Amino acid sequence: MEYSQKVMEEFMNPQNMGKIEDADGVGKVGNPVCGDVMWIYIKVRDGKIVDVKFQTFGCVAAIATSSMVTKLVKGKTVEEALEITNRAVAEALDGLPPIKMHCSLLAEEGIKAAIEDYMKRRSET
Amino acid sequence: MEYSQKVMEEFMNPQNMGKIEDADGVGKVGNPVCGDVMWIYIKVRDGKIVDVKFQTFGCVAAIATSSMVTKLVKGKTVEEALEITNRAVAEALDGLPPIKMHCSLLAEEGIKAAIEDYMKRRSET
Amino acid sequence: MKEIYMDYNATTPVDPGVSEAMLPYLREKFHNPSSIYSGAKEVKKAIEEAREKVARLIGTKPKEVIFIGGGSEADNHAIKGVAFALRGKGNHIITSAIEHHAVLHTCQFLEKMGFEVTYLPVNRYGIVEPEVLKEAIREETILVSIMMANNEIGTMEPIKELAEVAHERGVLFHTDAVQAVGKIPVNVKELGVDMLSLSAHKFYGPKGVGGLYVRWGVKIPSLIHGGGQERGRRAGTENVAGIVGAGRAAEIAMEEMDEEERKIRPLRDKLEKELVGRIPQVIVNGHPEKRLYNTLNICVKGIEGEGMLALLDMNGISASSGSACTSGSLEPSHVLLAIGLPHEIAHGSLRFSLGKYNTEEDVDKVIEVLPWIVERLRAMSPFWKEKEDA
Amino acid sequence: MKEIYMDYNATTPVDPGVSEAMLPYLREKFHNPSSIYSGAKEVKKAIEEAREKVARLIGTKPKEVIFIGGGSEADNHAIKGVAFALRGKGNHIITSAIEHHAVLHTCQFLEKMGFEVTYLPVNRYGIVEPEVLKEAIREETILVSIMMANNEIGTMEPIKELAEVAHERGVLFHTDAVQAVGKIPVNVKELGVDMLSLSAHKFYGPKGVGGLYVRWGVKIPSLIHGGGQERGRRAGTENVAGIVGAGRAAEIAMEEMDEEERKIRPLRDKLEKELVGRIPQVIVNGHPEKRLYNTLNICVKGIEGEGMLALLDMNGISASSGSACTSGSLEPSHVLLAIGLPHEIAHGSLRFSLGKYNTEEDVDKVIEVLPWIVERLRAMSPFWKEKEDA
Ligand SMILES: Cc1ncc(COP(=O)(O)O)c(C=O)c1O
Ligand SMILES: Cc1ncc(COP(=O)(O)O)c(C=O)c1O
Repeated sequence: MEYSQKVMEEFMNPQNMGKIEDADGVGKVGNPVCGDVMWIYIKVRDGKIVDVKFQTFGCVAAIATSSMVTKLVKGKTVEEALEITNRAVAEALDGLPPIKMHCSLLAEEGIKAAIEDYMKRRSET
Repeated sequence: MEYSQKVMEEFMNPQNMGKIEDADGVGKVGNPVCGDVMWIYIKVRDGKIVDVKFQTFGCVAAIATSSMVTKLVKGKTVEEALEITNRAVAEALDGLPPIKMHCSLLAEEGIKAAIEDYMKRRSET
Repeated sequence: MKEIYMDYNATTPVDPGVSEAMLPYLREKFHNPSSIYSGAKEVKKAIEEAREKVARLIGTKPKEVIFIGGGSEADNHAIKGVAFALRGKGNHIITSAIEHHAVLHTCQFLEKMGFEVTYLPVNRYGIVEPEVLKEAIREETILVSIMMANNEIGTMEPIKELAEVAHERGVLFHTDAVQAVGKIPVNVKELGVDMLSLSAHKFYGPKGVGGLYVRWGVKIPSLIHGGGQERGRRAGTENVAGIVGAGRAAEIAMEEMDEEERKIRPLRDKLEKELVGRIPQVIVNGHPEKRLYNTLNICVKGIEGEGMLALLDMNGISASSGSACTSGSLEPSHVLLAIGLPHEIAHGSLRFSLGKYNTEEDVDKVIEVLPWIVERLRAMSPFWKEKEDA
Repeated sequence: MKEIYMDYNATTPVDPGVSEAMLPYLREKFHNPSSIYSGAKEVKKAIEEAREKVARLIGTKPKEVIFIGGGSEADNHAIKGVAFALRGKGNHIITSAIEHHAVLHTCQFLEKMGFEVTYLPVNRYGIVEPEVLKEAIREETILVSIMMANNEIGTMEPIKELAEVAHERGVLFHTDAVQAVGKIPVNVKELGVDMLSLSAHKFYGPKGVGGLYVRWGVKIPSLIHGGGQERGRRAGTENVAGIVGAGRAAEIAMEEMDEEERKIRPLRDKLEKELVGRIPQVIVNGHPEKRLYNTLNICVKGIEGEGMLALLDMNGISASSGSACTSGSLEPSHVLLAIGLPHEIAHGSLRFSLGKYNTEEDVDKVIEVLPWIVERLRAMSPFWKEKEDA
């Protein structure tokens, strides 16, 4: 696997790793059968993502994209976060091998799912 | 081609090479299309082969067997010469590669043809 | 950082004796062995000597050994060869679900060509049971191909029994012995197989050179047509240096095999015992005894293989994984699935395969490093927390 | 006695730069390029660099080059690949009567499989005329395979024109350029071919490594199925040292090609002129101009080739012959028969193929020795005397 140095650095020193016990939204994407599962937790205050964490079962790319996407959305508004694409995640990592692009998609989907969950909970209360 | 040393020696120093102008019998065997032609000349006195020569177009084995067969029959009676087999020629050369055994057969046939020619001429006169 | 190489089932460095033997055949003794001048005869002789050595390693006569461009080519040659030779007789081929891709993909290609293929299941240890084979043989079966030792989990198949079952029904038997030859004693006559594949780079020989044993009397067409090399059974100017290297490697394997096993088995056993002892929730794959003495394949629950490999690599340790992520497909190892592991566990596999240059320090380093790696990755895993919570 | 090697069309010694480049990939850099640890990545990179070098040598992009186990395998892969891929479209293949056996025997195998093959005749110089090809193409034609330069007589075919003729009818075009690549400039894009075979050991690279150019978009199945190496187009652990050697050889060929031609052509020309001048009844085979600059093929009337070769060998000169007797068949070279020579003359052929290590002294030695050899053998020949008598 030819990973960029950025990917390897991110994998070695992942940020925002772990769980938020009292999260406002949780996104659970991926499938253990396929070898990639990402859980994204967000904490939202005044429409802003003030905290975000991930738990990931998956390859080097899955862990690196998890870390990167949490870094990218932290501090952003929910609307801004929704605009983050998988390409943006991959670019922030100096690219991904073609067969690993699905990991960046998972990261995008993870954030979206977490925000959706947050929206849903808010509309319910 | 894995030739025995004997074959190579015989090829390098062939005996009885050439033509007998006033031969008593000539045997012409082989086919230029197949790459092997042997002409054997004999001179017979009192039922004995007193001289024998060959002309050969062919490979190393063809030349070596030509030389060897002439050495084997020289001095022999016609009857003795007729008993020389291709195996005997091959053995005298310490063997031939399997795909070259036909050369020894040619040598046997060459002598036989020369003797036949001699017999025929004699019966005609 | 000194590399700790534990991927000998993937490939091996050539033995110094092998490279030494090869070198002259690149430069001075470069002649085409088919030529008739003196230089060429020497080269031809070197090939025949190498053939004798390889033949000796597998207990047969040189004329039953073909040199060929690697283990995969040997498998393709044997299987496609029988398929084409016997297609008038039948169109059914039997193999196992845990074969190397060189066998599996060849069979899949033949399926496209109209052949039927049965992929025999294996038990939880990866063993093909002779009864299962017996049931699968039909009137139209023309070939059974079962590997001798599995490359991922090391399980060794009961080849002698399986070959007997095939022969009772008059069916030819091929074995892919690429992982066995050079590591353990192999004797084609005792095994009773009709064809056997081997590959030099798995036993300290060069890459790109394989051997195929074809029992005298078995007539199969060439896979690569052309000149009359290898008695017309594998065309192409011979990879002379490679073949000479394979011969030398075979010779060295004969000499060192016992000693290697004596040295490597305890190292592998220590590695296994310590990793299982130190890391919770680890499964050892393959048969507990009928397993190559150098191979340890484990599944570490809750995490995926590639991350472990990457972190091992950063610690100078080279190992492998049947993980999907290292191969670019989403499916984990077909071998691990075939022995009944669920996908999510199969994704967490690691293979350590040891060789003659490993030391006890190497093993100790892995024992020291891997538990920490696993802990680190499990800390990120949603499944692991889940488990602890539960 | 120092050997005078004049059989460079048969094979070449590796250039010292090539063996030097190869060595590290036998021992230290032995890793399996498919693995994911650091050591393996370096090896992978070395393969890709070699691919770039080979691609550059034939004027194309690396992704269109497959490494493969030799020139014969490349020919088999291309021809069988197209046959299987397009068998739904048609079953007719066109080649020439003077191809290498790697092409001819592959075609004969395909005939047994139900394909029809046309073997185009050549003119007296060994040239396949584009008009003759045009006439032969049918609705069902799926492939034309014509060699770029003939190995025996050196004649160079009008590949660009022939490929155009094929393409006008929408037929794929393959060329066996094993004797051309490394000796003369080859540019697949200018030639317009769809596939091209090459072999490293013909240009100072190692034996057992070939290359196949497959134009992007041409989809043919693998000949050797298995792992995903070479983007799934040639399975099997890569012959890394061999591939690296092939790359280095390609690089050296690019650098030295012009100089080599400048050096070798005059030597070949001198050899030709002097032999023809000194030996009565000698025919030069192949095209007078459209011929590889290193190749001289002659027929010496009245005698057979093997004897000449044996006597040359005793004088330290290594050459070859299309003579039946060196190949074990009774038929002389199919190439010489195809250019219209009668059997008995074709049996008397000799090929001198020169290379970069030949000197003028080498040529002088042959010029000195061969007339004497011919005289000696003619003295024994029934045909020669016959001629003199007449
Ligand atoms: C024209 C031609 N094609 C194909 C080949 C086969 O190449 P290899 O010997 O590398 O298989 C050769 C040489 O042997 C050749 O001269
Ligand atoms: C069991 C088995 N069969 C076949 C092969 C293929 O051998 P090679 O890589 O030499 O083509 C391998 C190794 O890659 C193997 O482990």
